[in-house]
Amino acid sequence: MASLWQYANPQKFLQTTGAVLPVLAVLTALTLVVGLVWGFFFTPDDYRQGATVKIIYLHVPSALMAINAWLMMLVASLVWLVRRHHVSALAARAAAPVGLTMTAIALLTGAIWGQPMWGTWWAWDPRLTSFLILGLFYLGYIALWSAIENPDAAADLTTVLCMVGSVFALLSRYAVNFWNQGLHQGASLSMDAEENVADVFYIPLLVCIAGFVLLFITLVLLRTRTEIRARRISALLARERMA
Amino acid sequence: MIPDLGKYAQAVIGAYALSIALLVLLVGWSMWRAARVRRQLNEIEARRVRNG
Amino acid sequence: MIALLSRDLALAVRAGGGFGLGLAFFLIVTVLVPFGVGPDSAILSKIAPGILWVGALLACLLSLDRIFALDFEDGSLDLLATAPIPLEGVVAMKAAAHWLTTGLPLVLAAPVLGVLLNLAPAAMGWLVLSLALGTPALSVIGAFGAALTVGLKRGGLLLSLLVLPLYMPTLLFGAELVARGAAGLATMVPTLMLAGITLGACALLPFAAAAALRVNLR
Amino acid sequence: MIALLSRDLALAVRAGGGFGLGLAFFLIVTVLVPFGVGPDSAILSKIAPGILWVGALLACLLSLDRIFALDFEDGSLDLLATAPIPLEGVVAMKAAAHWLTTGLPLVLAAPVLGVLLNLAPAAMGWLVLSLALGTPALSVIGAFGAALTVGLKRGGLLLSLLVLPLYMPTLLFGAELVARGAAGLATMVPTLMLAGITLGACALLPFAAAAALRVNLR
Amino acid sequence: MELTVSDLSCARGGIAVLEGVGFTLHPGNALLLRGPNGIGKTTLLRTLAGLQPALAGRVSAPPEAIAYAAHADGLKATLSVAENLTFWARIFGTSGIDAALTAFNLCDLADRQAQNLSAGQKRRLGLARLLVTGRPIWMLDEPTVSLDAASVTLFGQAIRAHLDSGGMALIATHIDLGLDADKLDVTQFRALPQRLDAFDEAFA
Amino acid sequence: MELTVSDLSCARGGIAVLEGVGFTLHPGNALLLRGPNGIGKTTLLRTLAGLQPALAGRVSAPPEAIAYAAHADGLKATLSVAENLTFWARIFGTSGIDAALTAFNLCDLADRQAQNLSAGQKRRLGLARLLVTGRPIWMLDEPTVSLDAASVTLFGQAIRAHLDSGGMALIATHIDLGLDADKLDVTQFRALPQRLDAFDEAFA
Ligand code: HEM
Ligand SMILES: Nc1ncnc2c1ncn2[C@@H]1O[C@H](COP(=O)(O)OP(=O)(O)OP(=O)(O)O)[C@@H](O)[C@H]1O
Ligand SMILES: Nc1ncnc2c1ncn2[C@@H]1O[C@H](COP(=O)(O)OP(=O)(O)OP(=O)(O)O)[C@@H](O)[C@H]1O
Ligand SMILES: [Mg+2]
Ligand SMILES: [Mg+2]
Repeated sequence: MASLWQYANPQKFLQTTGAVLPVLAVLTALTLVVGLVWGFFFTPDDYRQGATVKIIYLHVPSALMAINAWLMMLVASLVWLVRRHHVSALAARAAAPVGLTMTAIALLTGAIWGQPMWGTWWAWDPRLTSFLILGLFYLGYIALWSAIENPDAAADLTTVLCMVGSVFALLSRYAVNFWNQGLHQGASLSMDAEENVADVFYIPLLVCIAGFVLLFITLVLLRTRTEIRARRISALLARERMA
Repeated sequence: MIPDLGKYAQAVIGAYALSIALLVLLVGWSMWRAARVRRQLNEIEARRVRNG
Repeated sequence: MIALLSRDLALAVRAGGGFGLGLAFFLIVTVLVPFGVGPDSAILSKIAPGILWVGALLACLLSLDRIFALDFEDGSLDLLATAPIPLEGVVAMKAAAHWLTTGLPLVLAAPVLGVLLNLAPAAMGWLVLSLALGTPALSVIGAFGAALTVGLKRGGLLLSLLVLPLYMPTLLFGAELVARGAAGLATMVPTLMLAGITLGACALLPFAAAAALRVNLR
Repeated sequence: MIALLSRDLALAVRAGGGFGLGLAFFLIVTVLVPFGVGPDSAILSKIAPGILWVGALLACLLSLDRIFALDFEDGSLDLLATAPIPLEGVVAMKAAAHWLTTGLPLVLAAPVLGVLLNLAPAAMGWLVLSLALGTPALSVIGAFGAALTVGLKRGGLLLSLLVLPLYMPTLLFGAELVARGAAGLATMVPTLMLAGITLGACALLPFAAAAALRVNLR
Repeated sequence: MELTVSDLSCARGGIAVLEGVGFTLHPGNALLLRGPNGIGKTTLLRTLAGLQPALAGRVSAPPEAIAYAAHADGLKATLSVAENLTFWARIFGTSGIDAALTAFNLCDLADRQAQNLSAGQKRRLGLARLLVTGRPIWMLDEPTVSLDAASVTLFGQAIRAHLDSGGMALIATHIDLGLDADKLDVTQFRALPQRLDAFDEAFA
Repeated sequence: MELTVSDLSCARGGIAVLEGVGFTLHPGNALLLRGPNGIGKTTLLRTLAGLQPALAGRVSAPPEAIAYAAHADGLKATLSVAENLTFWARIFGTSGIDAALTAFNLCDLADRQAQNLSAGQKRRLGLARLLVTGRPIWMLDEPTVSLDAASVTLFGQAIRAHLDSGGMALIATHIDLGLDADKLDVTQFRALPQRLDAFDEAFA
């Protein structure tokens, strides 16, 4: 095994992921089903929030993955910028719709949760607001990818957007915090034992988070494979037209 | 079968239904596109082999 | 470099639209809002800072696609890219011209429109300060967005979509600064943040924009 | 005549901007306002009807100059004027296409944006009703303004200024209708007025617009 | 200084158009690029001018030595002839547009707005820009489009003066310019359609 | 039908450019307009095509019989070659763009976006538009700009086919097209600077 970078070779990447993907898919399905079934059927109600607490098993994992997907895109973009490995640019492209879906799930479940808890579907709470902005970033990123025809130019431009966007996303997070102290829960997943929610909620939540992480990885790998093939198709077709 | 969700049944079930629907859509779309692109690529490569 | 700035200003003044459009739009927005919201002056004065900032932002957004598109179409962007001035300088000058023709008129017109919206007199100074501090950032960020989308189809729509989230921090701190000023609260933090955003954007974004332009000219 | 309508719709959907632009702009305005005004949901729900109506109006205003300008520039307006269909019919079809691509999407998107602005749930129905009744008038009035200014330089700016006062009654009654609906007051009068304005505009303005077009084509 | 190009490959839209281009241009000489429509002359000139990266190969002269005149003239319709030229003179840090105006017989038109020029007059203005760049290597893409016979003569004189003062010129053209210069047919460098056998080549 | 122009004056920017232009064009014939840059060829063609009013004089053919091809090609950059042509075919109520594509050797490029064409390919597309108008009188403003020799031949063939089917063509050009057609030097019609003695004449 020469180095990690050899997996940036498209062919090698397809081979390796082709072997890994089925295993990963099964694992993902298992974890997700176990976590969600556990959360939905076998957890008690919260003494204050009643049954709505069950929404947490969707809400928190999707919220975490929405942020992590953007981070992954940032890293992949930087790799493209520095080492010019095409697979990493395509992986960033592949991750964006997954991240957008996660953002949408977090927003929707939050809105549904907010109705009984806060008495409103939507409040301009900092965390909610910054998620809305994150959703806008995803939309812009995806739109830019699909608007540019030359794939290398698209990779370069989206990389610039991703980098600048990350800075501004952080900035808006602080701006939004400063703008409004919100209704939303603070972080309760800290390692600090006293602060944590009870284990009955905590363990299934961890399973769900693991499920979402696995789902994200599986989907990104699958979609990256698709992007690689699509890229080869367009290259071949262009040559055919030339000849 | 479905646990007693009390007065929040609608909200909880709605949240699960919506989220799972979104996830299924995403997974389905990804798999459908993967299959289609794969088929296209195979066709084109086959055409190239035939034409030399 | 100064030559580029003065040419862009001359073009904006002469060629119609570039100069008045942003200002006219700002005026339209602020005149319409009282009609829509109703004449209750307590509410109006409360929402005035936000409306004025949103109006300014929309006025900027509308005029953004002219920053590079015209030069791209008639080929002068190619010539500028091969000229002995750095492309970063070109971007900076273009953004400066945009600010002088769009942002600056907004800053100057804002107090008048503030009166229309019953903005508290105490907030007037803060309004001008916040716009003066914030609009340069709007122009620079806009120039970055315009550089990303120059030469694309559906460029206008895409540009708005790309730039909008980037405008958020500026808008938030700007409106908050006026609101706090009007309420007599401490304004130190938003002022500093606004100035920081503007300085940071002016210092760094021209490089990102120039990189994007190079890719798009390829 | 139907051919003209379907051509315009196809062009709007395909050629970039025409279709999404109005809707995107509406979205942008309504998302920005809370950021500017602040998160206080009591204030937001009070100004929501006005903001939504102003947003819809601005979205229309922005897309107006496309109604005739593109066809004028590429000469197809000349051909249409000499074609065996009345120019009044051309105007009506153009206005209809504008409404279908701009007004109708606004009507459909309004409830979602109403939620973002904390519009009272009771008012949601009234919002949709008022927009459905009012936006056709916006399109027809806009077509009239566009006919007056087609072929002028600085047309966009002039168009906004001309059309703005004509939009006032629609805006006033529209926002009032929603506000009354939200407050549970009688909504009969504004509903009737809005419907009346729309019917009157649709019946009469195409003739005025066709006359203006003939003068401009001379 | 001379311009040496060796083994240059250039691409448009991600597809190689020309491969293995090589030539040398000495001070005082001009080179005419010939070849049918769409063979890649414009692409080659843009690559040499530094507007797009080369796929491979070396160019001895830096883009800063090159003045590029494209198919489009880059004129601003609402600025006058003199204003357009002055702008470029300031950008390139040279002074005095009078020589350029005289060389292309634009003195009478100096105060006319560019939008009120005829096609040939616009082109003359576009060429006059070269004189205010003060750069040694001119790269011209079909410079005589729309020019009448008298203007083509003016152009020939300008080129000769430039070469006599030690400059160089690389000119893509379809018609005979009456210059005694070497000709280079770029058709010989046409890139072969790549086979793309190895999977990874689609990403090159 | 024939095209008779008599005693035509045309103006640009409010100033008479050509005066007393007169000629007759018979079906099956072409006429080449010659003259130096800025003499008013473009102005004359625009006037005949009905794009601007004449100061004086008569034109026998209505603008509906004329297809005009300007210096600019009027292509939509984001539409493909086929889409651009189809659009014009529909506007002019004709059907079938295949003949036009074949005549200008554009079949291979049919799906390419107009912005990805080379200069000569763009021009060919601009000329192909003439074939889908179905109109008898063609007015061409420097049609062979940027075309290589092969494309000029294609253009010549298209013109001859048009003339043979009873069409007419009026072509402004600076270079020799290899067409055997009458030539008309418009320099003879150059408008004299007016005296403007009576005050009211300034308002004519
Ligand atoms: C649209 C609305 C909402 C959005 C976008 C949203 C967003 C988020 C995000 C991003 C997180 C993860 C934060 C982190 O782990 O640091 C989170 C966690 C959480 N949210 Fe929401 N939220 C929304 C509404 C709600 C509502 C209405 C409730 C309940 C009343 C709620 C309860 C929670 C809880 C309990 C957590 C876990 C906090 C933790 O353990 O860190 N959220 N939400
Ligand atoms: N995006 C693209 N994809 C594929 N081919 C392209 C793309 N853009 C341009 N081309 C092709 O690249 C080739 C080179 O074009 P270029 O403009 O360099 O030609 P040229 O020699 O200057 O022709 P002309 O004499 O007509 O100006 C053309 O055949 C063109 O069609
Ligand atoms: N607004 C104006 N005021 C005065 N003169 C003008 C104005 N606009 C154009 N002209 C002049 O009118 C003349 C006729 O221009 P036209 O474009 O018809 O020339 P042309 O014969 O087509 O030249 P070319 O061969 O260069 O295309 C030119 O000399 C031009 O400078
Ligand atoms: Mg070329
Ligand atoms: Mg001409």
